Amino acid sequence: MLGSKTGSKTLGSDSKTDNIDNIDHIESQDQQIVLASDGPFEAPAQTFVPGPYYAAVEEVMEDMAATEADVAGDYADLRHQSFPLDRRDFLKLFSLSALAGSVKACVPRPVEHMLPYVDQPVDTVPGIAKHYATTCGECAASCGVQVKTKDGRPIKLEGLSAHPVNKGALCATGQASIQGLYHPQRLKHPMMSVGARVLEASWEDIWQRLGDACKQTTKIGILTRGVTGSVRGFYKAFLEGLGSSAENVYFVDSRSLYATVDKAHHLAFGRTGIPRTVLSKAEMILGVSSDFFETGLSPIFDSKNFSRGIGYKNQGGKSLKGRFIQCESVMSITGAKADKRHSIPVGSELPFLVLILSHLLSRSSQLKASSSDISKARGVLAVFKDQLKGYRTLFTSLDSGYFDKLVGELLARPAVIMAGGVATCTQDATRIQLLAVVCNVLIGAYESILFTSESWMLNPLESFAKSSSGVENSTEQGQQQQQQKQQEIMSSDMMRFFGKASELDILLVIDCDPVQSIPRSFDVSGVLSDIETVISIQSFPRMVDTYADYVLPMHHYLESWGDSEAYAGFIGMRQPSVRPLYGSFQAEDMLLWISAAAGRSMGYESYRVYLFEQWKKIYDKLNIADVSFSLFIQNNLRKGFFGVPGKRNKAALMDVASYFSSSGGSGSMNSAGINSWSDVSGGSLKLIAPLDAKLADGRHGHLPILQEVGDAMSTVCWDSFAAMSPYTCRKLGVKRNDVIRIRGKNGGAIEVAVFPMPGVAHDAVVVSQGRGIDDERNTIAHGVGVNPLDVVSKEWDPLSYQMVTSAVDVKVEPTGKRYRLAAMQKHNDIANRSDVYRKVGFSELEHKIEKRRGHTPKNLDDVPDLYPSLDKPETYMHKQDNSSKPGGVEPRHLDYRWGMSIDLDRCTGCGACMVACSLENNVAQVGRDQVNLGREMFWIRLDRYFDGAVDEPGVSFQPVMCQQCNHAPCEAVCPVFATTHDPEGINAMTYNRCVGTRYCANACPYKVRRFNWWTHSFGKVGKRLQDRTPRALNPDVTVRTRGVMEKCNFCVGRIRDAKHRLQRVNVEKHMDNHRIPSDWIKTACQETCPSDAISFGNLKEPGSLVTRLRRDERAYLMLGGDPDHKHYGIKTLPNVSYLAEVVAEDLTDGHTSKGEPSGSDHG
Amino acid sequence: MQRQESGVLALFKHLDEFATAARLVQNKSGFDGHQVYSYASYHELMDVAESAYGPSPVRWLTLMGSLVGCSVGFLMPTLMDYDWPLVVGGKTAGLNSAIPNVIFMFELFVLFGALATIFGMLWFGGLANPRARIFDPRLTDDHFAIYVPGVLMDSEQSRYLRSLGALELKAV
Amino acid sequence: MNSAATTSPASVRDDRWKSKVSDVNSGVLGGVIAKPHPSFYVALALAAFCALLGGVAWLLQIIFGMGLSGLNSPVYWGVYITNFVFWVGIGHAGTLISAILFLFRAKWRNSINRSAEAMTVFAVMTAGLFPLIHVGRVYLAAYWMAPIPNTNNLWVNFRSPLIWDVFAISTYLTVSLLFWYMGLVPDLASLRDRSRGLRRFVYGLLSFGWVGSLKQWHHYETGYALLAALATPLVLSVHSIVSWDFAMSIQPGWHTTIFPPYFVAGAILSGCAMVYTLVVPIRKMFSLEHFIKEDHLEACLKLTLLTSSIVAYAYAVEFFIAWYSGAFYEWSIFKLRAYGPYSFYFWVMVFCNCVFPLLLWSKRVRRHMAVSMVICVLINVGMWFERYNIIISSLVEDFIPGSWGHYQPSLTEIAITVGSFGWFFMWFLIFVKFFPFVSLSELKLVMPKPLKASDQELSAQTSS
Amino acid sequence: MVRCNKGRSFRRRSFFYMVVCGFGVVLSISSQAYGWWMWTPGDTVDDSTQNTLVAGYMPDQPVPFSHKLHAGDRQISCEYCHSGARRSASAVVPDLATCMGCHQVVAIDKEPIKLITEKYRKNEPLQWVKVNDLPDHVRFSHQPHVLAGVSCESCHGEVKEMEKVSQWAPLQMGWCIGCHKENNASISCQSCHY
Repeated sequence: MLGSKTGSKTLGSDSKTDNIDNIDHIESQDQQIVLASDGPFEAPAQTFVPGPYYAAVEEVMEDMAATEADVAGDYADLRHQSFPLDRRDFLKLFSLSALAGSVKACVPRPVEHMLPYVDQPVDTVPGIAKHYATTCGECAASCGVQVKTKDGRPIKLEGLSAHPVNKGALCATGQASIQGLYHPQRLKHPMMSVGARVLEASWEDIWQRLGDACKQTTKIGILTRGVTGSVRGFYKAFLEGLGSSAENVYFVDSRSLYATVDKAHHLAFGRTGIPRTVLSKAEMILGVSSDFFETGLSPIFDSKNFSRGIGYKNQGGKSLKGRFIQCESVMSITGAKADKRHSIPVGSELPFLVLILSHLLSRSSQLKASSSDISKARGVLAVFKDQLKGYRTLFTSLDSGYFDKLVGELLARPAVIMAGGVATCTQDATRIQLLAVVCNVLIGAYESILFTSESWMLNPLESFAKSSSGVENSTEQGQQQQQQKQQEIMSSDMMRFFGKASELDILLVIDCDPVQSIPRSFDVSGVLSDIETVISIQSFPRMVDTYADYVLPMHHYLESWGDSEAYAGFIGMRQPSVRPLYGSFQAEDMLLWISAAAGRSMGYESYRVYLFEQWKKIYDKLNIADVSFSLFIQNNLRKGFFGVPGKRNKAALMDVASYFSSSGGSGSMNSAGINSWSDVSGGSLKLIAPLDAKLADGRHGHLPILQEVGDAMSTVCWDSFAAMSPYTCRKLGVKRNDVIRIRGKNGGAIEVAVFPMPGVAHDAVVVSQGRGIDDERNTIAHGVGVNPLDVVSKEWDPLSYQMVTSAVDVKVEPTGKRYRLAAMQKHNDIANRSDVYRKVGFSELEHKIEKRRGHTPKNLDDVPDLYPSLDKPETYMHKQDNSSKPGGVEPRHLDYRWGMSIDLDRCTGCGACMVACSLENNVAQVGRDQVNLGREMFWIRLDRYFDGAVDEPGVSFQPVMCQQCNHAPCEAVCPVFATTHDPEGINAMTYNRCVGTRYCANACPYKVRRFNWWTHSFGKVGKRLQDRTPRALNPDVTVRTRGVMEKCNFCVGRIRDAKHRLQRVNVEKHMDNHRIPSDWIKTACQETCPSDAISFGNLKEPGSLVTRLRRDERAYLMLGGDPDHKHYGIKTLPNVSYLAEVVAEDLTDGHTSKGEPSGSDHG
Repeated sequence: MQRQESGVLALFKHLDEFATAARLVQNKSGFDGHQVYSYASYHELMDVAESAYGPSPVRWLTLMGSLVGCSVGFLMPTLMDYDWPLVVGGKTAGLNSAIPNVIFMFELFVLFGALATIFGMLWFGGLANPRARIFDPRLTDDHFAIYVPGVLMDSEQSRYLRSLGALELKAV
Repeated sequence: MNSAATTSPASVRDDRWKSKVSDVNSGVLGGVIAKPHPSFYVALALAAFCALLGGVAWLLQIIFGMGLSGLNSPVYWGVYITNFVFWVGIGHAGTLISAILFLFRAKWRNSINRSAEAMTVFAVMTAGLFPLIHVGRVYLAAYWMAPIPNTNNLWVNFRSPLIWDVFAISTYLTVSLLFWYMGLVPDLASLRDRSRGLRRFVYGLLSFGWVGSLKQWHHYETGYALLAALATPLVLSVHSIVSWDFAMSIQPGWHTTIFPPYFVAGAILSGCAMVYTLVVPIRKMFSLEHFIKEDHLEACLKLTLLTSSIVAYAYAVEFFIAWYSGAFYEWSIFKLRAYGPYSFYFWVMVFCNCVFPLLLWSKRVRRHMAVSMVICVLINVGMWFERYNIIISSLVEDFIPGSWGHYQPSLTEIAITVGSFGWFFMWFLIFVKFFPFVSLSELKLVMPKPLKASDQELSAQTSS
Repeated sequence: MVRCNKGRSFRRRSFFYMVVCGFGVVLSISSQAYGWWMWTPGDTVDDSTQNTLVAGYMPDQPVPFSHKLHAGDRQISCEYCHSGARRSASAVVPDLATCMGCHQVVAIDKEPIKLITEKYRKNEPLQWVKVNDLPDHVRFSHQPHVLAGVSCESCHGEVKEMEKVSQWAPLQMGWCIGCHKENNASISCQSCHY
């Protein structure tokens, strides 16, 4: 067994004491990552073949077809909510089926079948999970994913712990992507529109027709989202093979940050490439509307590094804490995490950076840049010398002394300025980046934090029009010469698409939805209608399908081969981990067949062959003689990645002042572009339409868990909302849930309910993208919210030619209507409750640590107890007999007490834990109506509290799951022992014993128990189709029926698996280990946490990380009072402890709370 | 059908006369096996009953039942707890958590006591008798009566009863 | 025998009796239960309809799930538990009136104790339904919440207040049922003797063959007194245990030591008010004015007034302690109760339970049946809202602000609540129709004794 | 004093009390039956209830496989075919290839063997009927039991002597718990339910 071999290795690592800071080493090394067998995956599977081994035949039956009819009328009005049964349901009750269902309980035993393999693969044991390494396909960050499959079905995704990008973590979207695999509404058949009708077609017919079409023309183009890796070359080869040009590949993506940052660096250094940002090396971050935690370039990478660099740490008794100051006009979770967050007017990022630049240059002696760089920076500043004064007036709360202090901080320690994000997609987007580049050069960030010359990030939006060969040719040669030429051919694919695409005869739209993600004013549909043949290759129905002549189902990324090259020279490999579920094909294979049908075969049997050829090239470059290519590939497929880091010379700053000259769309650069307070009261606001942190531009809208997790700041789920400053709301006379109408200059209007969001700039109205999908085939997203892009006019950023979605002038007017937003959290402030969420001042903490030094460390468990026998064996053992056979039986209970520690200083509120937990534990998504009633089912919830001034609030996130109290108030009250205390400290919930008195949930002071108000049907969430079929569920966790309580159980299934593994190791190695090494078990939330905020382990193991964190000076128990002063709160003695957030007190503070902003027309 | 003993039923209407009569016939010869009937438990009559039957043994049954209930109320939770000693809310099983047993002791004390009382009342009252003889419907309305078995209408006993104030004599 | 006793002051009070012992059976039973006023049938039909409505709602809830209620997180208990506590509380007055007042030999009890006992039985029966309505899996609850052997080899959790409840409520239901039925036995014999045919057979069966022999009365009286003695502590224990459902959890607003006496007082208050509410109309419907006299009803109102003031005191003490203890969470809840989003219910509760009953200090009000009736109905409303207030306002906003919520009863819950009233009244009205509404044998005891002397006196009066 | 016919009234009354007691007995037995027969609730994943988890369930299988012949007479060890028992939750029903390992040469002329040979050629799995079926809320794993030395027979009975396999143990929770208590194995609820 593979497991046992590696198991013994990890046993040894047990003795290694972990440092808090090298959490990197706590990685599960025992993944049975097995090479995907090549055979079956490429075989076209016309019909779904049941997986190899199922406990019941029902598990593989497609029972969704019956329910699809029920979906038509979708969106229930809330007025019926008090009686959540509509007429149809009511009639259903009296139908025979309901009656049959109610008496079904009395029918005799159902016959269950077993389907063994015909020929069981050698490395497969039914019931034991197999893991595949692959690369996430949801965004260009390309995190490594470990797919846990059981009986041939992927059941859970985890981050690859050895992967350098995500280091074991995965974001909410990555976690949720497995729901996309099983989604019942995935495209299953090729469709073809003949006249006005859409027909199901046979594949042969499709190839025939497409081949014929391609024979007739060479004007063939591909529209796709931003990608890296071999597929770029493949697209090029495909088009060139058909006689078209590589320039007809259009990479269009809503994540335009790649393009703007790339462009800025191109302009600044004369070469493309996005710097790899290693925040762990920074001690000071100035964020200017940055959103690196949620929609940035590589959110997980940044979160991991942020928590190590900026997060509080105690190294050798010395406290360290970086600083993060953010100025932004939206309220992002990145801003929420900032030590100090300032709200600045919409579109004032550039002025802000100009002021930073001017203050930086005033300290020229301290600058960490060469004199030529400084002089170029002076050149930039010179452009703004007239406006400088006006800029200062924009920031009423930040005086020049503040800027000076800020700059002082930037220069005093390793610092970086993170600028721009989805909220700065203005006409200045690239200039902001460019200015940030200049500032970063001045503060020396390119020396230590931003890496452009080794393993830099590649731009997935890099146009083929720019450089002749996408990936390889990132070298310096020829860049200078080409620069002028590139300017002429308009470097943005986006702009080129609108300029030239209508000339095409055939357009393949692959895995993207321009209709949803590009503002209507750009008239994508017009462009698509002009093209004779539009082929939409999607894995999920997209709005673009309406305009397509052919809709071809493609694989989910978990079914595909592929690779990515997020960082230069670093190849993340993608391999299928499941036999295709529906009649879909790999998109690239389809291109191969199209070209073959057109008589111009590319010469590859499949894309996999092409891919292996590309990998072979890299292998050849590596020059490894003693490893054969097949072995090389096998080994690396297990790992999930390979490559040699790209390296190039450093480049010097070029003269960039000219790009700031006022010509060309620099209207918002002066203060006249900023809406004044009186404009605001007239309803003139600026719309910011950022990408949604979870749904992006709507690409992930069909994933119910992402819809359900909702927005972290507002906790609103399943809806769009307009976030506005409470003061602005007051000015406009609207309250929460009031519907406003937002009118754009282009004549479009949307109606959306208001959520007064503290911290949003006074002149901003923020509506996230990703909703308003008007496609009935996508029942999860259909009718959810509105698309703010409807009011966005056709505007470009004049440097990178990306569309403008921020700081759009709009008129806002109340409609008088009301609409109830489904917010999970009804209350926003902490109501002066000091032992719920704790913050501790940095110096106060140091003082406390100093005071404690030499004394016994903090002990949260030292609580007087009426029942001192709790820890004794006879309390739990039926008979007092511990002479168990060595190794023979399971490890003994009393060797464990499971505990968890949550570092509030690290939690960013990204919500990945909620998604991971829900998917691991088969937690149901309930839909908007039920959330509105307060019936969400999350086992781990994210409480969000605002504090401080309404216009510049502090925001705190607190993940709350079952605290696993040792004196659990919930246990004692259960009349039937459905919840009892496990000898290992876990509060065990036995679903099948539960009768649903709900007393435990009442008694729980943390309110973490969740009740199954309904049997959450397998195919639906509310009335929307969903993928809770048994095959999409985790087979290791019981699915709860209605009337049963459920809650977090510390992923006890994983604990049990580890125990069984230890037992196997003990038996096979004749050992007698009693304790599971702590790195064998990771809870789902812990494993996926991008900022390592959650630690889990055995509290009885003195050296374990969680034990030490429980004794940390910052540790406290929720509602646990102050044990140091013999005050024990409600004395529930949780096994979950929290680490207080550390507040850096010596922060530059130029701000005073001011209530209503100055310049108010109240005088 | 069981053999019904014939006898004489003397009906009274006034409590004072009847109470005296009941007391007088109590120890008088020739009235063996007589029964006294009333429609309500007047004190005067209860005093007669007290002297005739002595204190009711129902009390002892009640006590027994209650004591049994009390001990069951203690033993049941304790033994059941030890059968599978589960820890809930930091409270270990069995005697460690015996305080709530008081509740069961009390409740079962009352319950078993009440059941025993009812049982005793029925048992000693000869009740749950589906073939009880109903001499006269007025007996449960507003008439008292003394029934003397094995006596004829024109016997000495009848005359004696009439002398005690019986308003009506009936052969039954 | 002891004629001095019969001319005691009690007989002076008895002057008000216009009827004699011999009128009782014919007056109450008539031709086997007097023909009621037509309004009775209207009331019965209405009650049955409501019960049916509630039954359908419950069935729906069983089929579709608890989601049909308005319950949510954090308000896991709502109207159902409110109803449970309310009905258990209603049940209390019956036992109080029949058992405790029996031991205290309060004579006014004898005319209304039967109705109070019946009310107890039906109220507890209704209350007993609510835990079943309330649980998520009723089909398992009934089985697993009793300590009977099962395939899991797992017993119940004797440390759980809900199990205490199971024992307390089932004991209470059994004992009050026995007590009520025991009192019925002689009256059933009366009914048997007045009826013919099938009725006679059924009543005969139900009366256990009671003949009224002195021996039977002897054991009966002893047993009755013992049962009264056993039932007396139940009056205090049942609602104490129900209150521990709340007091034993650490929820602020619930975790209070005053709860047991506070709940018991509240229960008696609501029970007395309910007795009054029930007896007054039925007394009219069945023309029982001669037997249930105004004195008796007034005594009931006095008891109501007493318990109302106890309850008012409990409210005040609760608030005082919440403030005085310095318990932050507790005090927050209490502020919320009075001023928060659920304050309406709080003030309804205060006014109905503490303010309006003050009118009963006036004898004129007590004697004015319509006004008293309104007050009693208001007390019932107030007591229902007291439980609602205790349950909901403590749950909506407890420790962690992040999990605060709101609650609004759903139509299902309202239908089931209405249904419970229908269910209760339906049984009560059926009982009234088929069983004697006043205890015949006990009523006769408090009426003028049928003495020879008084009889002659009476005949002399009538002849003159 | 007061005469009463003790014998007769005693009989009458005892009849009444016997009826009452009989009613109580019937009630408790039927509640027991309710528990044993109707409700071993498994209404979890597929909403199906595993009502008749009683010993003796002996369904027909697609192939009349005789454990008596294989495990008894021929003495093939259990884990030869059920190879997962030692390392997986599932004991594993053997793949057809395992059957074919022998039956390419052994007894190839018999009807059932022809059937499985045919199936094997067509790459079709056999659809066995599950005999020992636990409710979906029980997370049973073979591995810890086998490794702790629990013999197969202690739960599956003398399969070696079964021509046609039937359920031997009641597989009720109480039965599991009894063994766990005896052997000092974990009786924490979470050992099997989560």
